[in-house]
Amino acid sequence: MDINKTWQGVLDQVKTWARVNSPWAIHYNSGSCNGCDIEILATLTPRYDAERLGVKLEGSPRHADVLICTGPVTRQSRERLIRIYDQMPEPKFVIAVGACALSGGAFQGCYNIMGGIDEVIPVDVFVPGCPPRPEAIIDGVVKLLGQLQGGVSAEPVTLTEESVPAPQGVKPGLA
Amino acid sequence: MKLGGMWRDAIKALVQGPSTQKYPFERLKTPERFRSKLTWDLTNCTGCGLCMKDCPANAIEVVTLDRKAKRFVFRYRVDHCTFCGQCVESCNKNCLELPEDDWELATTNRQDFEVYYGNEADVQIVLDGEAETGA
Amino acid sequence: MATHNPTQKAPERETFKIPIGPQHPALKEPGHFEFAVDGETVTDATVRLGYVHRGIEKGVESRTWIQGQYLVERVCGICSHVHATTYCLAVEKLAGVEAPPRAQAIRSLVAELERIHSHMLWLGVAAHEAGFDMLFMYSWRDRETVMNLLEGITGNRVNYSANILGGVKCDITPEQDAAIRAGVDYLEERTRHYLDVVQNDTMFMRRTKNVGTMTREQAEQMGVVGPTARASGVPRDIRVDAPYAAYKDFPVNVITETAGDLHARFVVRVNELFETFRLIRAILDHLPEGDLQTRVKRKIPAGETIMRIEAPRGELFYYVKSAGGETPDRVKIRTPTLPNMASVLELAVGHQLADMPMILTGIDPCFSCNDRMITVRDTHSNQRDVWTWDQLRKYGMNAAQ
Amino acid sequence: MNTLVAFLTMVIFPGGLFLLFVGMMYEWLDRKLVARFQNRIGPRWFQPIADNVKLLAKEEVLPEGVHPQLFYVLPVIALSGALTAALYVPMFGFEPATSFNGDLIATIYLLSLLTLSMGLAGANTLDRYSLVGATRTLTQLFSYEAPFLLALLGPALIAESWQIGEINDYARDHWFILTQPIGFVVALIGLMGKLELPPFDAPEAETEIVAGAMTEYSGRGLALFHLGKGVELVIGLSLVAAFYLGGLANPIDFVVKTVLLLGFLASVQALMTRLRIDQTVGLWWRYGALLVLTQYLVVIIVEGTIA
Repeated sequence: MDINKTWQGVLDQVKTWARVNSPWAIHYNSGSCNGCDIEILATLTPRYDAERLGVKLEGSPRHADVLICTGPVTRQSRERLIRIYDQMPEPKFVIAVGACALSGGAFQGCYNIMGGIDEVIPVDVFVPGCPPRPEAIIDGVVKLLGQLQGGVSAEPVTLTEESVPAPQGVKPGLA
Repeated sequence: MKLGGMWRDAIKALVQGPSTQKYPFERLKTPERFRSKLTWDLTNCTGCGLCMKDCPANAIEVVTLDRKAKRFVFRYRVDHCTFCGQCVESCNKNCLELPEDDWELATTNRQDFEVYYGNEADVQIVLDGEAETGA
Repeated sequence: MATHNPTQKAPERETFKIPIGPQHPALKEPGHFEFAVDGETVTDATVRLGYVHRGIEKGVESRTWIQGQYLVERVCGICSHVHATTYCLAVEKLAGVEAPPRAQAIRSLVAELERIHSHMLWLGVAAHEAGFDMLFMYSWRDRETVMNLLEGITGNRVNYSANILGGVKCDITPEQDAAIRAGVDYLEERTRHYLDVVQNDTMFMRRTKNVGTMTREQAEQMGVVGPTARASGVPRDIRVDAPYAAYKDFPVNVITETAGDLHARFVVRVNELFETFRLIRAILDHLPEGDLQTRVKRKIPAGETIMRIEAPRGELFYYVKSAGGETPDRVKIRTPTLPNMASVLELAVGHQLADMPMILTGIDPCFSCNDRMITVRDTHSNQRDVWTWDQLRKYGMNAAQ
Repeated sequence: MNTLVAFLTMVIFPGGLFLLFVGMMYEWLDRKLVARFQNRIGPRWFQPIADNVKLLAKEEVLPEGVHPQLFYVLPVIALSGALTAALYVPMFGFEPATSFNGDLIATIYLLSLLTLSMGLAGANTLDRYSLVGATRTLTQLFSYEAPFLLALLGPALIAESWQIGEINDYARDHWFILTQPIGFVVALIGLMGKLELPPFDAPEAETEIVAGAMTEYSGRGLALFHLGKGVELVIGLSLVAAFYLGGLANPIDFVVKTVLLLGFLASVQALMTRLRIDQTVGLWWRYGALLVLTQYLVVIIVEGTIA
């Protein structure tokens, strides 16, 4: 019993360590102005080099741990955002980058805007700025990792029926 | 026509070492004009509300408790702010400032984004008022 | 792998369609393309835009003239300054004021710095699409130089908000003057190196030479603008054709190439950088003295106007109408990516699937610029509407009224 | 006792855990070198370990429309194929764990198992990127396999043996890189094609088809494929080093030679633009195979005249 418990504890520690050191990210622009997107891309380039923290930008949602979202959610991209979130394997985390992703920013009140990312999917870290500097985005990632260090919430988040319009007539698979 | 036109850069990079900033471990100073989290200075404020009117993102709210006694509370939502600096330009009394070195604003909790400036007692009144209307 | 003659439509059989986007590593923004392929050869292409449609034009109508400037600045984050500049120039024209010469010069200066940042960004992204990450990393590293300058001058790295109705917010101090000169000198040297790589690297040439060739006739026909048109030999540049801001005092040389393929687009954009460096030095040498702002009233007199500007991607067009109130009556924006996008679908057919990201990036697309319109499409027959030139003219005239 | 030794060779050294670890280290070195060429700091030394542990601990999503058994078993086959191949190769400069006459052929085909599994894995899903990736993977397999095999057969021909161990011993005092330089280059390039390293990464070109055949894999499956690739990298490098760079006599020999080769691979990766799949195939069949064959002829003729 005791040994089992210790073993489980060690295993959890190893898991957490691996998770903290290897956050693979996927990036989705749900209607932003590109400002945040180019700054996210800039974090990968020599001056900021997020790879030294283990961050790797992946193309497929299946490979990713962290969904980095930018922009206010437009009506068209909402469904895609939910779909990408659903395609990611557990455990998954969401970082909302930029004023628009947090609240709609300058676009508040436009007829095609649903609001911030957290009105559609649960968000773990908010990074304000318009756009945030690449350092601030790294700061957001570091804060997410700090949260992970404390352990991951065990229960997976499932989106309810009403928040997810059932994709109709869409073939399984990506995009 | 040549193969591998960037080999000189590669060798140079190997010799000179990477040009990366070690950000979370070392922090460089931001330029003087950089715009980050807004601050408000009560002394000269007349409560005209121009900043509130011109803000493109609804980030500012000036709550007037008593115009004559200059009791204003300044509510600022960081998550709405686009850091454009229009409020600073609009303010005739130079009450507002966007300092350059407060940009590490990322947080896991949205509540952190609501910031109040003003006399402590006044802020408390506004907060209590919120609670009452909320309940 | 079967080769397929692109002009000959495949007989009745199900086509294999490769979707690109809205979430796709090749596109940093959502746009949806569908390429029908036969083996690796593309036989048909369709595009669905609108994922980034935010309703900005309508949004501006419900905001004050001042707030509107920050909203249109966020039409596109890469060329934010030109959007704000066009809007400010148009509103100033309506209000009957003119920004002081120093403000105009600083506007042009920031616009040229932005052009450097945009072109270097594009160079990197296009190289990344081709799988040449080395060039991507280095061009983005050097781009940080100009980002630093912009951050130092205006106070933000991307959405600078350097403009204000009636002038600019930021001045150029002597220290900044020196910093810009030093930065430009460094960048010029690096750009020379990139030009050499783009023109001479064998492997890179294999991916760019004779790919996506657009003849001059095609370019004129499709109304392509900006560097994409100039790569096909169409000398079209608003800075020369209808000078605005400070470009009357600082004339620009138009850079053109004749080949019209991807390689020519690379060369045109990199060569344009040299012209930009020259312009920046010229502006700094002859920076007029004077005020930075003139007062613009909160209410703009009734009237309508248009304004055109050469954005890094081509011609940017604004139509602004005022009814005399505190808010605009109508703002219509036409961005350079819109005319260019048509050329992608045209050029895609007959090329390899592997060339698609390259051809797409070749026009330097900017979906967030683009997506303020909704494409009308017949969902039943799934066919694109084809409009004749006259129909389009009539439609445009009706819409403007 | 014998079973215990066999078990240890399979699981600890040179078969299992050790090889996985070395594979991850080589992967790190490769990534680090490329990063340094690109003027970046690059990943930390434990990065591949963290990546793989994390993937193993992650949820594995079974996409709709796949054959579940195939979906789960293919990564295992891929990794075990690669691990088995290691038994015939002079790993770390020691004698091969087992060997028989003709094990060179067996090794090469065991190595192809990974690529085949990846192709199948891609074809198993309904996802269109995976399908294109699978097609490209298999197309590439057929194009590099022949030149790669031919390039490795050159030294075998001279050594008059089909046994890797014997060729390795023979190569110790014959530096084949001097007598068969074309074979050396083709073998290295073939290895890059096998591992789908840039510029031959058309089958998993990120900007075109997301992640190719791997697009739908998550968690464990992805980790196993990653590990398999790392193992293949080590085996491939040691094969080329053993055949062309004067054999592998001891661990120091092994480390120095393979790391040198890896540095070369990394620089090629950094400096080249990705080739389209038709360009890749053209390159190998038009130049690779033909050049090696020509060299072959020369070698046979020279050998014949000397003998």
